[in-house]
Amino acid sequence: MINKTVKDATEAVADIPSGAMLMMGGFGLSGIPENCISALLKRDINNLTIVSNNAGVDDFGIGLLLKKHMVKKMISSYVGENAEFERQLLQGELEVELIPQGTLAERVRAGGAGIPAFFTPAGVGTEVAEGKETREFDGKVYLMERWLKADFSIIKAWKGDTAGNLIFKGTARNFNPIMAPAGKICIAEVEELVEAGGLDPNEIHCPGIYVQRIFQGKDYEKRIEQRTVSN
Amino acid sequence: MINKTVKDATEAVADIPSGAMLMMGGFGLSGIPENCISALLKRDINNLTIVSNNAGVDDFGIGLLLKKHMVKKMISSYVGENAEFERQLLQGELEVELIPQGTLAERVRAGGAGIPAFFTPAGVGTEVAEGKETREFDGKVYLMERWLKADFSIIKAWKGDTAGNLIFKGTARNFNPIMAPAGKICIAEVEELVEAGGLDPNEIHCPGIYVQRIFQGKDYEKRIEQRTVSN
Amino acid sequence: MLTKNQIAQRIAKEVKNGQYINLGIGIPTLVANYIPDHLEVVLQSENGLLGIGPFPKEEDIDPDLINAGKQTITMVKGSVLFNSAESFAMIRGGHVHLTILGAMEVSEKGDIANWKIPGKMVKGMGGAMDLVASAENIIVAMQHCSRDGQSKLLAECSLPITGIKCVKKIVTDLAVLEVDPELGFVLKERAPGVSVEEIKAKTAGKLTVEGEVPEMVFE
Amino acid sequence: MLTKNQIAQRIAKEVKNGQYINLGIGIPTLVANYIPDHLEVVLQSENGLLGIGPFPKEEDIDPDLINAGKQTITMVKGSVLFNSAESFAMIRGGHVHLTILGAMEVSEKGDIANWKIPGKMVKGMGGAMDLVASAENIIVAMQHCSRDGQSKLLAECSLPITGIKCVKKIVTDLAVLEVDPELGFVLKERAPGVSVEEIKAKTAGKLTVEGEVPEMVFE
Repeated sequence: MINKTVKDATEAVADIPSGAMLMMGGFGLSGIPENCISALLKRDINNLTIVSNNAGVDDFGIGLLLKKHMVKKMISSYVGENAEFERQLLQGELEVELIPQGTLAERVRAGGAGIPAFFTPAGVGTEVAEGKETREFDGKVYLMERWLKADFSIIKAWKGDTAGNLIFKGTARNFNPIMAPAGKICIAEVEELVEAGGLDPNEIHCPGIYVQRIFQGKDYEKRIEQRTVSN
Repeated sequence: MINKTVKDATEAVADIPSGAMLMMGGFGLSGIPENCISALLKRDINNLTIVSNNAGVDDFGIGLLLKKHMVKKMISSYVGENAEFERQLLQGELEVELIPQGTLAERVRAGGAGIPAFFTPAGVGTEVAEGKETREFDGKVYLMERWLKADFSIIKAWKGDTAGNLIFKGTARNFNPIMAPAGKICIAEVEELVEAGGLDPNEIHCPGIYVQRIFQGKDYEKRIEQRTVSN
Repeated sequence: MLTKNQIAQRIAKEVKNGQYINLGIGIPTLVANYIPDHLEVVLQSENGLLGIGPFPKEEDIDPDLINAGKQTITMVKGSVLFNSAESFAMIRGGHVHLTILGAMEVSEKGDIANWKIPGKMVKGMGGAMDLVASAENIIVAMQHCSRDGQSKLLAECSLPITGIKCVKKIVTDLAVLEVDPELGFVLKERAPGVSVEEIKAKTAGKLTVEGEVPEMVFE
Repeated sequence: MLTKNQIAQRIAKEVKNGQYINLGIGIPTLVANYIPDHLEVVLQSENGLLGIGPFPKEEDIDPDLINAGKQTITMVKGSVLFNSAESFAMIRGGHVHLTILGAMEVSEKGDIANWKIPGKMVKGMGGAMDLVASAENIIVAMQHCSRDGQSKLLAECSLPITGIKCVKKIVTDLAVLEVDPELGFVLKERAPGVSVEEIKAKTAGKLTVEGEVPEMVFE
């Protein structure tokens, strides 16, 4: 079986150039590639375009890349609470493109699946539809949306094997498996890396064919945004 | 949790009317809904349109429905070795629509996912493209294909729970999970039915939201088409 | 006038057995507290879970298990996890029966505005545009008027809209209204102690009142 | 002239380390037997498996584990199972690097015909149209001529085509040829004992011969 293992996050992100288009998995701070973000912070690159459902918080996740002015443009569905993000946006230092979450997910899926365009009802009649082709099918109006691809997709899984097969945990799955095939190079960091054959072929969420580099990450903080408990 | 259990195949298929559009899971004879096919054979209905990758063999699978003249039209990618199928086709008793396998899978997926149309490169320049819109994206030509939906999708899984969540085994997965959401009513037969909570939420291949009826099947024959062994 | 909890309580009466439901952030989240125990329903979280359970006990908190509002949650028996494309395939494909969400404005045609205020920082629409374009039944929970007394039930939305002709029913602090393509807002129930006249005065869009309008009843 | 096994053996030389490969039914299936052990490649079965292993021993036969030719198979370490939509997402998305399949006819532009003969029962294209429209590299295994001696390498396909301008290389019982948009069939190697003249005579489409054409070497 093809071995996709690299040593660590530093090696995994070493060749990402300035101006690259990146996809990064995660929903809020859940399931984000913490090790790769740390390694990217040590690289002297900028003008990145990042496709990610959210933009992290001021001092964690993608927020750290924003603070270092490494990001030119964010493509997201919800950019939430992030004061530095807001400051850069208002100052014109940062571009943001907001996309309905389901359209974002489907555009990413289409990018990986070789579907250059598809139709969705989301956003019809809204400013999201501006400049887009609309079309009626069976009496309902839809927008045509294009695929979304990236130079690198950077994702985080729970378990992985050396062949690149991945299993996620809980809702940390989110955008991670669908971003894998949409990047020319997919970098996967995992909490636990096993030999090929160590995962049940029937329980894998993301086939290794989509993953070019894999490594076992460390020191996961897994910060919680809204700690809510019941009594 | 919502309980989707019905008693058996007879109850599950009792209200399928003549002229219905059915999707049936399986690849060759692997992963076909054997119990539902048997129950359908006892119903006095005809003029069915069946979407299925293959058409069974003369004396098993969908071939049995063909033999009883219950089928008006097959929508498939490969209809294989089936003498009765060929006879009916040549006699004009049966219609057949052949669709590239990947286009079939994606049209079914689109039907379940609320995507009325999408673009694919498969079939460009061939007779499959006749009458279809073509369009160039990024220098490559694609065909527009429409979603495919059914009145009933009839599928077979390995394990299921009363909430309709399904797990498949081996390559018997094939079209089964993607047909579930494409049918207005999805009937799932399973080898082993457990209570809701009896399956790991992280290991489910088909979410129960797509399944309206589920029952534990029996007496699976699982006939093999090409028994090949190594020494 | 209804409290936020009473709005949630009234909306809970719209829930039917066997439904898959997506609850938005704010008042809609409170609806879960009022769904009667005898109804079997499943709550969807668009970040990838069917079968949202209660908030966890302190010792059961799992950072890998959150809802769309990024709150730590639990699962119920029969839950299932999936990716974001599958989640919105579920929504777009019409498999989620009922969406309950908040709004800044609703028009008499059923248009909804709830994602953007010009001049203010725009945070994004999240999954709202997908939800309102897809669900067969959409109920809005909102205040009838803004803080400065302006009606939020309008002839046309003044804010950028989230979706067109999608809202079926509205529960405000003053009333329950249905949206009809011909009749506009159709008054179905009044909050206890609120008169039809007050609702008329506070509804800027076309309002239709047919016969006696009953007061809401809370058990 | 090459045997079917020799055609497969020659095609196996085109395989590169780290490739994901889809092998069609017939001669292409035989290619698996000749891939050198030091190359790590993964074979895809479009019915939902990456990592096809050898045929099972009698006692290990599992009816729930078959390849696209409906033969019972096994898995290798690191295999993964998936549904049909995912399988063709993989193919269409260009993740499968190499497709090897049979053909009835190939044109000098790289068009391929391999699914339908007018007047005969049509069995269907299966996954062939998706495969030829998607893979970055497509190699055809075929006989140079039909049984009655007609060339199958033509200016234009006479049979209904499976895909256009997609075949990159052809290995026949007589020769190895590349397809070039300008030069047509470019002769790269001759089967042992087969002359350039014979190949010229048996190739109906445009054939380009540049310099000395080496004989194939089999270890």
